[in-house]
Amino acid sequence: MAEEKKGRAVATKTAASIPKFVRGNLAATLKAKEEGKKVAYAYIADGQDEIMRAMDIVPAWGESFAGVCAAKRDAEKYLQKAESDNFSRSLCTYATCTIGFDMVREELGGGAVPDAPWGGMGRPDMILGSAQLLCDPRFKWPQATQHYLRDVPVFVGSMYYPPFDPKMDHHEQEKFYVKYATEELRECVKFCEKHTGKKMDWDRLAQIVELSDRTWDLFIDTYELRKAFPTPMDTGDAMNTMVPLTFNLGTQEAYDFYKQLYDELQQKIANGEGVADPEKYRLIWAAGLPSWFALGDFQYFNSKGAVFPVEVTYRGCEKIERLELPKTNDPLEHIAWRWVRYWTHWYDKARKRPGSLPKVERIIEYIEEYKCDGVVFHSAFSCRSWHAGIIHQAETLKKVYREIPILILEGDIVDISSYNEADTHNRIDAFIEAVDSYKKRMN
Amino acid sequence: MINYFAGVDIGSTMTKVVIYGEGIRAMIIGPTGPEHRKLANKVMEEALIQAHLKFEDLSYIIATGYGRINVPFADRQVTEITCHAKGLHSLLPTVKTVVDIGGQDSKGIKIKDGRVVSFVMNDKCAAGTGRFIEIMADSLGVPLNDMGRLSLTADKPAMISSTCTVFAEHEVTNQLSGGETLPNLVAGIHESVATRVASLVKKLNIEPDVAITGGGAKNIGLVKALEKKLGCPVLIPPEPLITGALGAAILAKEIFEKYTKEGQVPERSKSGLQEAKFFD
Amino acid sequence: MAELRDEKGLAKAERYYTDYGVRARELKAEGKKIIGYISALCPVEVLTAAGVVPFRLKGNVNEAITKGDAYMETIVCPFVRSVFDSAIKGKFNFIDGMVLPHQCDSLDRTSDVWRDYLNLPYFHFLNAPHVTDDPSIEFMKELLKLFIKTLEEYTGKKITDEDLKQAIAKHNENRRLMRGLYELRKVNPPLISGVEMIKVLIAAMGLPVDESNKLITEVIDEVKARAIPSNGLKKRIMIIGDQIDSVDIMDAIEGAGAYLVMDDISVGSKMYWQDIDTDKEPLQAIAERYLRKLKIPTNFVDTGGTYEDNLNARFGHMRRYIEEFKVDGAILFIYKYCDPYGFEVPAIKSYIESAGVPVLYLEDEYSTSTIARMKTRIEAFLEMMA
Amino acid sequence: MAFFLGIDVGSGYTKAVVCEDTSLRSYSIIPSGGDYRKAALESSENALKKINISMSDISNTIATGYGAAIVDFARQTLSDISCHAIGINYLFPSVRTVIDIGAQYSRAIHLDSEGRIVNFIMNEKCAGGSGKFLQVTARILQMDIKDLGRLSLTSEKPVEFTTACAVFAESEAVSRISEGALPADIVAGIHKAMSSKIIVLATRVGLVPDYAVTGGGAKDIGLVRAIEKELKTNTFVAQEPQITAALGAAIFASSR
Ligand SMILES: Nc1ncnc2c1ncn2[C@@H]1O[C@H](COP(=O)(O)OP(=O)(O)O)[C@@H](O)[C@H]1O
Ligand SMILES: Nc1ncnc2c1ncn2[C@@H]1O[C@H](COP(=O)(O)OP(=O)(O)O)[C@@H](O)[C@H]1O
Ligand code: SF4
Ligand code: SF4
Ligand code: SF4
Repeated sequence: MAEEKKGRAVATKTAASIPKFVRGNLAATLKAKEEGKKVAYAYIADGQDEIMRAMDIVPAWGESFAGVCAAKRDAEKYLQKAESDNFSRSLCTYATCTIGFDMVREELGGGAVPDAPWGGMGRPDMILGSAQLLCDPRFKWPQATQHYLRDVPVFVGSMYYPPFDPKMDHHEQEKFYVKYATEELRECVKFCEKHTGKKMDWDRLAQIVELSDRTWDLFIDTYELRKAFPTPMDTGDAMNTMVPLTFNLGTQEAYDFYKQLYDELQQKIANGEGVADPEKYRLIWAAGLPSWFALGDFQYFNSKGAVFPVEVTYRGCEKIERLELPKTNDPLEHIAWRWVRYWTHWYDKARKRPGSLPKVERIIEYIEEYKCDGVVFHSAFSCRSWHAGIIHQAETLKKVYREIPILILEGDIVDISSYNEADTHNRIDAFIEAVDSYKKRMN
Repeated sequence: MINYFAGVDIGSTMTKVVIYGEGIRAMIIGPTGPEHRKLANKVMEEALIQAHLKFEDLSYIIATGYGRINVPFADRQVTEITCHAKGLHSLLPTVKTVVDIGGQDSKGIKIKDGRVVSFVMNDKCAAGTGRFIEIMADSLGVPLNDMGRLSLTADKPAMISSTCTVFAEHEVTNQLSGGETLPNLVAGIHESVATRVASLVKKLNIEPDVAITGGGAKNIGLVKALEKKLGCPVLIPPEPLITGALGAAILAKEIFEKYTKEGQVPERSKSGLQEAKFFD
Repeated sequence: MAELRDEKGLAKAERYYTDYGVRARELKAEGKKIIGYISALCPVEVLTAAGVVPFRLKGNVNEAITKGDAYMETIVCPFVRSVFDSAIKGKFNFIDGMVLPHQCDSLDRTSDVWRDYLNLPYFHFLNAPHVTDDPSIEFMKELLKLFIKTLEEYTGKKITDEDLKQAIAKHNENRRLMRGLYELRKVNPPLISGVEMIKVLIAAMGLPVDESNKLITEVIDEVKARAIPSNGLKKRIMIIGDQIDSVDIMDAIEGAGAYLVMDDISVGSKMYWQDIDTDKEPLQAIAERYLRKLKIPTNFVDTGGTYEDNLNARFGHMRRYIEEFKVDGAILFIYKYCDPYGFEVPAIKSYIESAGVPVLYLEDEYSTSTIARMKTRIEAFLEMMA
Repeated sequence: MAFFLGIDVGSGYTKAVVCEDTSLRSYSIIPSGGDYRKAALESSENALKKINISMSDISNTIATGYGAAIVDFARQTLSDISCHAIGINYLFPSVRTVIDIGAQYSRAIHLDSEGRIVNFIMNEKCAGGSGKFLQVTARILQMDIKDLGRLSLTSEKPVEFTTACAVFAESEAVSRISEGALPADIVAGIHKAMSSKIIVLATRVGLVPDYAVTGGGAKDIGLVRAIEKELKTNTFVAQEPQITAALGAAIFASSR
């Protein structure tokens, strides 16, 4: 079944170096043993990146590995393996794919798995989960993994942000949310100290946090270059270029990567180089993880003259100054504030527009700033976290903003079994026609 | 004196009756009509004729299958899962995993010493069932009987991307007009069903020997495709359609004998073989 | 309704079950505020202390989800979709407000949908944590304070510590009584059937706590008066899952020839097994009960010890039920698209099986449309155990 | 004076429409079968023959629908969503929501006052609730599909269907019949089940009146009434609703 689909040809040179990053991350988990380092199963956007980096813990990202399996169209064997022990197909397929892989690796004695995509992941020494945001699998998945890796200790921390309520001021609440998140991060440090036998070097942590802040800023500066006409890079590439921010936060490599990307985009803008020729329609990818096995669909959009100068997905950061973070000398408290504000800094805006939602405000702002003519959502059936509530976002957008064309594609992140290319292309065709008539109407 | 027992399997597509004395005395297979009860009578009558017996000669009758509650003359109802396991075990005692592909559902059953230890059933979707193949055969104009043979001559099974039976039907006819060969399409159809069935039964930790029963086992192309997907050889009982009915009959015998051993008489159904009335 | 006034115990429960919400509607007419809630994670004590009527929302397994699907994705668990569908169709038009605790993604990610489309005068999303360590308890207390504040603003009435203590006492009494009723399932055959039991459970969750206490007391008296039956021959089954709140599946189990003697479901024992400590400060005690004592898969438990220890901490109560209620087989019934329960299936299954009790795992819709297939599986399971 | 041809190759039926400038002159509907190209040719020829013209008289041809890509004699293809929009706007300019019930797909399209698409939505991976149900029902009841609608209107107690699968609806209907359910109640039950699925789509594009029902399903008066009941308002249905997209294609052809 491992019929390898040709990955999407990336538009930028810098994005072409991403496979190296991903391979490097996987290889690091396999090499860690030799280097005397500990490997931790980790989950993105849990706020624990810098802690791991500061303690030389090598993160092993199931979300990345499962994405690789999906992109190589080689996930089915692991999904089936998990299913053979009664994990339902409706559960997060990042999780079930990775658990299936864990099961296979355990059967082989815990070492390397010969036919695993890109060598697979190394056996972890610990699992660092996180409860509440962003999703249930972030704490149920570690627990479920322990069923197969019984000796591996599990930590589950907790990172919360205040829920949006149009009638309630969230600023009051932020304080106790941050306090809680800080304490939970401290628990994480304690757990890591216990299982690595090392003490946290707090100065080093502070430096790494500072580096991440700069990476956040640089990332946004780089991505905002995409406002140019024609846009020098679209979401098809962004699904690759998100890797350093998402999986390598707190490393110099990540920072350098965006520096390089920044330079390249500037160059392309100077040359007037775009993604589609000519660029006829600008779309926003307004929510949803992509179907990793069908990234080629972005090219299909491009072939119709449609580009995505902006996406919400994997834009997991913001310019630090826009977050107005309170001063603190505690790097953990800083992470906590940064994390909470990342979510809540849209709230005041959303409250000002009756009936709106923070997620919708964000989409509106991007539509305006990146001059978009249409909105695409992807609804992946196995992940409720990002994909339940999309209908409501779309409805709200239409209600509080304007009747802009919206396409909701349905699929999955890893499970290819319900994907149909012809069908998807048909839908895209019809949507582009709708965008076309919208543009005519707006002029 | 020999005691005779009957098993009646009212499937979604086929109705099967087996009469069992010392060995199989009769087996009849007929299509399931909407009026289960009437049909059960008819098939039973035929079976009695074949066995040269009268209804009164039957000591105990078990009904199974999807329409099992619609057999008024049966003395007991037992699910097809138990009956398939029982029937199969009597025919192929080494089998530990049974795949049953019927008209409306597919199942995987694990057995140990002739008893069910675990099982899985498919969802309420026609994909991955015998019905899928029937519909495809119909729209390709290939007799169901020929599907298996035809697919064995395929050089490269066609890829059928729709799971939905309705969508797949169109996909198949399109591919046919697009020049895809009939054998490749039929093989593709079998692969599609085999993939679904395999992922269903893989939920049970498959242990050899593996056997296939139900109407799907009549289709050699499907069996081959399934072997490929499961990665192991699959045994086929001599008449796979009757496995459930046979299991029911054997179970009837066992129950009857258990009672008589304890000096008791099992309770029997009061309804004779008269035709049931529907629209009064 | 004069002719109904004499109705007692099971008959009353039957009516409250069949016409779910009938009593809440009457109370509403009397001027009471009715606050709907979802999940066993909602601290009903706080609602009682606020002087409003807590009313647990349920879906309708007999009705296809139609209207709700226009607002909510089908990747949300079918139970939540069904409740929302009922709500948007106006089946709960007597509720004044709603509390949605953060149990799982299906609830969390749809909280805006509930708030914006039902448009109730009162709506609160209780952002309960999943982790249960000390900082989490402190955090939960902050959330409870916020919850209380919103209720006070809504009702215009202060909630004092004394109010909370009284409410705690009443709900502890409610739990004690219900456990007493469960006791009557221990004999063989049980004095009360699983079908009757679920009706009582549903009826009870739609009543103010005092009325619920009275109802349970009546049922206990009625059931206790039944003749002690002769020795039962059927298998004794326990059902495990989240909100299984209709008789249909219970009926399917008992109809297939088994006794349903115990449950670990969120309208059943999960609600009634753990009391709130009365010797602690009320908020602390409430936080501890809902985070640490409540046995739901969204409360993360890790003992820091071995995996076996963790399993005992998570599922040990089920083994105790198996012993106390002499359970022969367990049915694990999980709704599709439910991550919290779904990820536990292998662990629960092997844990229970290692106690020598077979487990039937069913993953299905929240709908009677699949009941025939369920029955076949349940019957086969019983045949398997025979 | 010029002739324009619009061809809608649907998954169930192929429809050809000939317009003289922007007036409808003739049309033809034939089952698509397996060979879309053949169906497109045949239906076009049928339609041309009716008004005694030939392919060479056609100034422009636009193909649409599921099999549009195979129609090599068309100058251009346009998605059936757009064609429906054009067709409906031509027929009923006040319509803002189009509900199209085809053989496999149902969709809802929201139009602006100039008939341009604002948004659309269609059923995804499962044919549950599609026009296929009607075909299945007609076959089981051994009736002509044309007569389902009227029969349905006589029902007093529609059967509740428990399956959403277009394939198993057949066996469910069969067993309901054997339990004594009246054919009228079966059909009405199918209509009810379909309409509640369709309303979800319509709600999601916004429920803006006026409404039109198109596609082959719109020929079924029982289904249309069931939809109207859910919408609580009347809908526009063209005399021949099945050709809406083909008509739209022909009109579009005339504008090029
Ligand atoms: N001769 C045959 N060749 C191929 N397939 C067959 C044959 N006979 C029956 N089948 C298949 O078997 C199915 C019926 O199998 P059966 O086990 O009787 O199902 P059920 O018990 O649901 O009626 C039909 O759907 C058909 O696909
Ligand atoms: N005379 C009729 N009465 C009722 N329904 C009909 C009639 N003719 C066709 N249909 C329905 O219309 C469907 C086909 O509609 P159509 O719009 O042509 O679909 P498609 O474009 O997908 O081929 C059929 O599946 C059938 O359900
Ligand atoms: S956010 Fe979604 S995809 Fe990611 S781990 Fe959670 S459920 Fe899985
Ligand atoms: S069944 Fe699962 S997903 Fe649904 S409400 Fe309960 S915990 Fe949440
Ligand atoms: S996908 Fe197709 S076969 Fe499956 S339930 Fe839906 S209509 Fe039936």
